[in-house]
Amino acid sequence: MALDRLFRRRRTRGQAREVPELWVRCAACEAQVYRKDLEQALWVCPECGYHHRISAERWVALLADEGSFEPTTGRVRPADPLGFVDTEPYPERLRRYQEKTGRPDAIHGGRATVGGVPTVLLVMDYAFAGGSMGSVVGEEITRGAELAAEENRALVIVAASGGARMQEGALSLMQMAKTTMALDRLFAKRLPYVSILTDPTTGGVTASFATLADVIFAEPGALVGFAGPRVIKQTIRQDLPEGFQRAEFLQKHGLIDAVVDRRQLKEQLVQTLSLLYPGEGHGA
Amino acid sequence: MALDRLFRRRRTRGQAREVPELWVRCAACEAQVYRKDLEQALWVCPECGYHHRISAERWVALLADEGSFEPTTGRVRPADPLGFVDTEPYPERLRRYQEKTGRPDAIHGGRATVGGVPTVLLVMDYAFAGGSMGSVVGEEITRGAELAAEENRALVIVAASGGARMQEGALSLMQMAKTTMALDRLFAKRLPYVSILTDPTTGGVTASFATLADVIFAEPGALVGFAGPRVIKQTIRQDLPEGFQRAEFLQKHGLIDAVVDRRQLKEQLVQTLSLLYPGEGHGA
Amino acid sequence: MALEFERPILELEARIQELERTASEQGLDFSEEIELLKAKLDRLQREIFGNLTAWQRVQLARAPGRPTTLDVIEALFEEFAELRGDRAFADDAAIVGGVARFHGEEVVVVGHQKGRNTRENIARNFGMPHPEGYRKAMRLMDLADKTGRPFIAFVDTPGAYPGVSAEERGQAWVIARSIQRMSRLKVPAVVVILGEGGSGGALAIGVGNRVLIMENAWYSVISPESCAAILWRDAKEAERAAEALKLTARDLLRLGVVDRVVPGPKGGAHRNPEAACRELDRALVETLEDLKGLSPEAIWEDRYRRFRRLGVFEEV
Amino acid sequence: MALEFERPILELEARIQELERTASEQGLDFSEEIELLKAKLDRLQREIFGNLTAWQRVQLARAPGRPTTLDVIEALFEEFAELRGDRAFADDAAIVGGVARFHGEEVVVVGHQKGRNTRENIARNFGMPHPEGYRKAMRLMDLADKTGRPFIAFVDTPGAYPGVSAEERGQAWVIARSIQRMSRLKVPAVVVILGEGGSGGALAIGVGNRVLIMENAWYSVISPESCAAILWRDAKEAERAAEALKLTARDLLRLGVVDRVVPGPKGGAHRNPEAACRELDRALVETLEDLKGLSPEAIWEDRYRRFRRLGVFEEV
Ligand SMILES: [Zn+2]
Ligand SMILES: [Zn+2]
Repeated sequence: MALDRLFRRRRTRGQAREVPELWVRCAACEAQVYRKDLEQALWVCPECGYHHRISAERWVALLADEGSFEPTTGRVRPADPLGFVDTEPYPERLRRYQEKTGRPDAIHGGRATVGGVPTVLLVMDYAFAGGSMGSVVGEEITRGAELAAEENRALVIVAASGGARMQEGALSLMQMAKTTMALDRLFAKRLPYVSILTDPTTGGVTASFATLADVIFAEPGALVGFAGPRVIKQTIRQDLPEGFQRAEFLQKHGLIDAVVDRRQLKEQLVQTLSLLYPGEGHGA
Repeated sequence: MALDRLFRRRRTRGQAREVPELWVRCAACEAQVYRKDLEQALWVCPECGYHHRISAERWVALLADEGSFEPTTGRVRPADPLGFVDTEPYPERLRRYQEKTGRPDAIHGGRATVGGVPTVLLVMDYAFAGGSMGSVVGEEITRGAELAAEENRALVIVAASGGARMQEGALSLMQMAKTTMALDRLFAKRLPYVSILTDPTTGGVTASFATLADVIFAEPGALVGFAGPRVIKQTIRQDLPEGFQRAEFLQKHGLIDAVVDRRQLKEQLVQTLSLLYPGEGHGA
Repeated sequence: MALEFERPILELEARIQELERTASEQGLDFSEEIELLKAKLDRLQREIFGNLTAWQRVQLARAPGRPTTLDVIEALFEEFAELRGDRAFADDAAIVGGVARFHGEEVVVVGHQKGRNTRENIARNFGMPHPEGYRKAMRLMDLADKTGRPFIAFVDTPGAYPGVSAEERGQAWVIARSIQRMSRLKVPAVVVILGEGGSGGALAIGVGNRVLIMENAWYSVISPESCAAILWRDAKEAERAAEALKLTARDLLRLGVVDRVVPGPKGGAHRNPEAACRELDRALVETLEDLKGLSPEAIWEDRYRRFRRLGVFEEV
Repeated sequence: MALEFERPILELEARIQELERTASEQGLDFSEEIELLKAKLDRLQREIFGNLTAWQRVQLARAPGRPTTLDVIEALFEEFAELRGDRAFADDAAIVGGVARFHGEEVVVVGHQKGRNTRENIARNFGMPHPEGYRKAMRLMDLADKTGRPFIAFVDTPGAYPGVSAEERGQAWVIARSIQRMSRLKVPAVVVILGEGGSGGALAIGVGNRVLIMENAWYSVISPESCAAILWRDAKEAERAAEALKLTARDLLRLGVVDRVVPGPKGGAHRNPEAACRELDRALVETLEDLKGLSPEAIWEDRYRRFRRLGVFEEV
């Protein structure tokens, strides 16, 4: 597949390099693309189909019905329970990410309707510490599921994560159990949960709430797995197979329901939610 | 493994050829074995370990505590719902098998205690139409499960079957659903069910009650599968892998709990039942 | 692609068409001749399709053009979102399923899927599932229970795949578990035998509160060919085996194995899939209506009783 | 096989033994010297084991001779019937389990299993499970619920296997499902971190109503080596990472991640596994006693609440 060749050449960051003003260079094929065209194509390269990473706000704009979004995240802020210091103290790191992204931690979301279906929409922000899950992300996912259960809403989570947040140690690990258990509050009310896996989603997020959805979509080419490719390469001491852990590979291995082009994603999400959402009277 | 080489040479019938009087020839290694030794070894060849097929009565004697067995099967007799005729009419076939085995159909069993645990013990009889499951076998298995549920007994089934009984058409197929569903009456009362797979167990029996037990044992070398080896060979048009569908293969593939030598079987069954049986007060 | 026994009909149809074309091209009046031929066609059709042998029906059940699960889903359901994969090993294209809307009501649907041509058939393994296909089906049963939606299963398989890979991954085990899982559904389950109902691989998704069968579909403990190979040691005796196995819709209705036969169009569903689908639509609506309002426990008990009574024997 | 930091102790022990042997062989009286040395040994032990660094504890957790799951089962349980296989794909030797009797009461037990030597370790993949191992664990959880027996899990893994085969078969998916399945248990679940508690591969069987940890065991979101490789770009900084991660028993108790530390014998469990098992036995009995009499719903709710409150953050 052409896409596969491109992924190899892709720059690590995954975000299109923004050449001043009108033109943008595709992070995969390096084509110069007219900025407005790229935006219109939802940051999918019109030349090669590469799905550029987009901000959490853009995800909300893409999926929520216009004017329906009402944020609920942002009040929970990270602490430093371990007094963690590596090359810099954890609170310093946090401050930098907070300044860069304008939010307290790696998650953004709230109430919305999606194709008219009442939803709690949560988006992980890879720009914040690689979308890593610590106490705040865990708590927000948990509250999101609880809110959905309480208000009879569907749950939609856009995942992007390098895994658990090391700087909060075992507390980060515990978020895997906490978020998983919170989903049962939702399921007990027969409310649907759709997960959208974007590039990359690995580690503790993949091994908890992100893969427990009723329906799992993944973006084309998204890398999704438990262990990261580097760790695996170290373990098996040989090159990884072509396309390994990519969305298309996942589908072949029965792990996701569909690889969905971002330009068709809203439509497909709306159809799925409308078929799964219990509607009036059922949810209670 | 030495056993594997032997199975290939094994005669189809699987029963030791009885040389008049004192000596018996092993069906696998063809060694002349002193009859009493073979009997003492529960018809496991002392030379090569081959497990000879034994009669349903011998199975009962082997597993039930002495004097505890009280038969419940035998009152249900086969009919000919399809008016089936192949090279001979189905009722003729039945009559021959009934004369040969002294029972109405391919199953024998009843109440027993096994290591003191109240049990319903059912044994399929391969000598009766290849242990095929028609309406009678299905009904007896179903009643056995129901009886166990009613009287708070464990269920133990010794399986041996070429599959469903063709001569009763789709009614035979339906026994797979019927027997499967009957197990839930047992499970609802937390009563344990142990399945013992003997050579051969294939087709509809394997694809229903025989593999739905809490614990599955298989005899060494027993061939167990869905499709028979001949059918598979025809499909894939190549030779089957060494040891394919044998008990040891099944264990490697996670399909059974243990390959158990017949000489240790009662002991292991008793331990398993005693650990799983709810005992007084729990079962109700 | 015509079946042997439908050749006379197709030839007569061709002759009528030719005559009509000639008439219209040359401005001649062949109406009398055409009427006569049409009457003859009607007689011929009734004669052939009124006296189909079991073996002919088996051939009709396998005929290309007969509606497959996806054809039926497309024809009957307003919406369908396909869900894929067993979440463990692979996506088996021999079984399809998902959530759908049927006459305004959401349902969960699953079915064996054959290809409509050779290329598709290879991709779909001729509708013969591996264990992962049944795990996909079980996942959909879980979803039906979770969402409280009726479960509809379309059966159309020569049988579960009898291969090394399937045996290695526990084909018998997974069929048993699928039967068990389906029998435990707390929502109404309706099964439709669309074409071929081959043995355990069919029954794995066949444990319905009601089991419908399309005209000329078959459902059996073993395929006629395999049965013949075993009993007569000759697969060519399949015709005899088909007769003996009592695998036709009417036979199965009499035996209580199915609850309703969905009538098919004149000439077979493969010649007029639309008409076949219309009849199925009606039957499905009525069957689901029948099961409405039953409590989860009543649904479960109903299914248990349906299968509990199957079997014919004498009691001493 | 001695660990670096326990060398001085072992040397001193050897000297005492030698002296005792000489005394007995030659009929001399060294009792005074021996007493002195023993006092010194005691001081040394207290000094070293009273001030273990996190990294030293990690080494102790991995030390050969430390009781594995099967060692513990053998030591603590009157009977044990091992059950094998995931009923779908393989039997994973990196996870063992079955039904057992503990102080007269039947329980279901599962645990990661490391080898006790290189050959065993290869067979058991160094205690790093594949998806089939977690499916085996889930099967045992089903059995615990079905039989109403308490569920006991022993955690001792560097982590789930990070290999191509495991990823292909959905390692992340199965860990998520195992966490979910365990969280849904309607019977008391007690977890014991025996040695290494490596990340999601540990947590997959770690969702207990109560989580105990053996002295000098560790439990962390990532191994010190991997953490060091990422944060300091040098696996040799593992010592610093071990400190920073707060992965020791006392740290975890303070964070609420574990509920009880099972004290270990002087010199570490690998030097005296019997003593370690005795302490564990007592702790397990008390913990199970604690959970007795709770209804299935209360058990479930108790576990939910235990995990719901984990996490440290500020609220604006
Ligand atoms: Zn591009
Ligand atoms: Zn022999």
